[in-house]
Amino acid sequence: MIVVKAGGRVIKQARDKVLESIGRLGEKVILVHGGGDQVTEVSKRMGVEPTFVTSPNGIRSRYTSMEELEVYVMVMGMLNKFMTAYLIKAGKRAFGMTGVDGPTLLAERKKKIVIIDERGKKRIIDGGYTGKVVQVRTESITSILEGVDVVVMSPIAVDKEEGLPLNVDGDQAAFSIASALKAESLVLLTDVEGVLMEGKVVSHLDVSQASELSSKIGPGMNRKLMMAAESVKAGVKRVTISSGLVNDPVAEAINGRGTVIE
Amino acid sequence: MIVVKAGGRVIKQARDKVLESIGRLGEKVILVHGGGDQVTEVSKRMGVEPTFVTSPNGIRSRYTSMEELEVYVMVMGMLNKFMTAYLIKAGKRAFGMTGVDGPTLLAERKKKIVIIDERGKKRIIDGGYTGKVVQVRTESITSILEGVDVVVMSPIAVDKEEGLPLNVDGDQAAFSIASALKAESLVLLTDVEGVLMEGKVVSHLDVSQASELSSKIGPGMNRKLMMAAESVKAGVKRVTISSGLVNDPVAEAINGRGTVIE
Amino acid sequence: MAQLKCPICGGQVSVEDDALPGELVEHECGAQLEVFKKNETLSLRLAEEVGEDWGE
Amino acid sequence: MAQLKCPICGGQVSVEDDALPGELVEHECGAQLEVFKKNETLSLRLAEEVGEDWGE
Ligand SMILES: [Zn+2]
Ligand SMILES: [Zn+2]
Repeated sequence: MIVVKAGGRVIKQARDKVLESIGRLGEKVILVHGGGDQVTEVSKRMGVEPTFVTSPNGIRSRYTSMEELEVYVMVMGMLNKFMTAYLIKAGKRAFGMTGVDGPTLLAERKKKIVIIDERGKKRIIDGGYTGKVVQVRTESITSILEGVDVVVMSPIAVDKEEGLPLNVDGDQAAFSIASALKAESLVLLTDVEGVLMEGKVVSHLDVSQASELSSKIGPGMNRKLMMAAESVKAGVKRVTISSGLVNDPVAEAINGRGTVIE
Repeated sequence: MIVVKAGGRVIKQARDKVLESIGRLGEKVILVHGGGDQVTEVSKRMGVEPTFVTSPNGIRSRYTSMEELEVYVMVMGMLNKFMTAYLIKAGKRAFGMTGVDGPTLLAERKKKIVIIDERGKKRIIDGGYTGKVVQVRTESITSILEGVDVVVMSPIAVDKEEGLPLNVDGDQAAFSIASALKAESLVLLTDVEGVLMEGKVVSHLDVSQASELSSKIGPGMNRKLMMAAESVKAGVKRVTISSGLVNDPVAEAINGRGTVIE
Repeated sequence: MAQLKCPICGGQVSVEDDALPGELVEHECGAQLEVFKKNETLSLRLAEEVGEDWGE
Repeated sequence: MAQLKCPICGGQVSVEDDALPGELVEHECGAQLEVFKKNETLSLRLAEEVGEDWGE
């Protein structure tokens, strides 16, 4: 069983290529998709302004309001159903779901955070609706995969205490699902060719090399490397970070294109 | 196993009451939800204008454009995930899905329709993205229900040939699922007390009375009655049309409130 | 008015210059024709059979 | 400036009239206090412990 993560930019530029590549596989697949850019577009059209907050030590970051959470859940669900329908047309038995369903991905959010507000005052506010996955319950995925070929998974988790869906990072969702299922292979399709060092793709890294390198490279990729190292420790056989924009990207990744961490 | 259909207006006015009522049931439930008003609201906010077309014999009707289909899928998915998360908080193992997933609801749409356009000309145009359910595959629902208490179902089906989700009528989705599963009970929660005759709720109808009455009453309810008669013929034990706005609406319906067709 | 050829009987059919793709024209030979655009010019073809039931 | 009472030491705390709920004030007794509104009047309570890690 393979877990494939396709980021929002890959979905936007090369959705059909990725889906056709998955359609050609003989194995069972869990496809975790992104969609951040699409969420931003719909937010704009709906007049929902992005919110930013500043921490007491000056770090500015994106804040997910309830309104933005609603848009996030809407757009992810839409991408999910159109991709699932496309795979069905391609002859696959496909099933689209989120981490809320089952429930499958349990997450926690910061209920309260301290910010420095516009007037320069320290203030406690509601923590926004972004969550961190704390538990994966694999029962639903496992039982669904008995009857279908592909599970299309949106990065939405549930906050059980509050009874709310939460926005979770797509990479984190993919890594935690792959680890919980001890997947043979986790393929991360991005809009670059892999992990780059001095302009060249690093073709192979072991766990300690991946951890080491993660502190030396740019944001985004560093987190992927850190999580890749952790998933391999947790039982995933191989993580591949590779381009989603080429032809048959999943087969390419499986055949060694990009960076392999194992 | 009970199938409950809660229309968009019920969801809007009394969502939590319905969910808490379902939370109290000991039996397995499939909850089919509506959400038309919510779709219209989001369409407006996004600046998507509703389209109407006129048939050659003068019938004007709503037309679902691709843009509207996208909004429909977005909003239904959002309602689905928030309801599913709420049920999980209430202690239920809940799973939200659509008819695309599996696939479970296969539908067909009119690929082409003839209209009279603004200039009075007869013209062939694309048929819009509303579908009619032609097949229910129960495998996925059945296997999911083994592990969970409640399946929350959005009225979205798949057009297998075109690989697209389609907007399907919530009542039709509920009736076809209940019929395919030969459910013990199908409860339709609406914003009225039941089928009204001379201002009073008709408490009981057999199949032939329901068919007969369906030709004599207003639109909306007539289709419900027709479908109710058909589902009972198809093996559903009892259909109840009852208010979703009262306290504990599902228990009330099961205890005989509203109109029972059996 | 554009003068087009009926693809069925070969006779002449008059179609307005601003006709839109999909527009239906009945020819005197009895054929139901549909306007379509080929390389930016209007053309005619036999109209597909399209049901007119507006059920639902 | 509103003069409020510290719920911990009982001493006086000065808070601006337009302070917002959630605003944090450190009192001289060492208590970290949070402004909140009770019946439209500003009040103070001991601030909840809120982590300040901004990971992710
Ligand atoms: Zn002719
Ligand atoms: Zn004090």
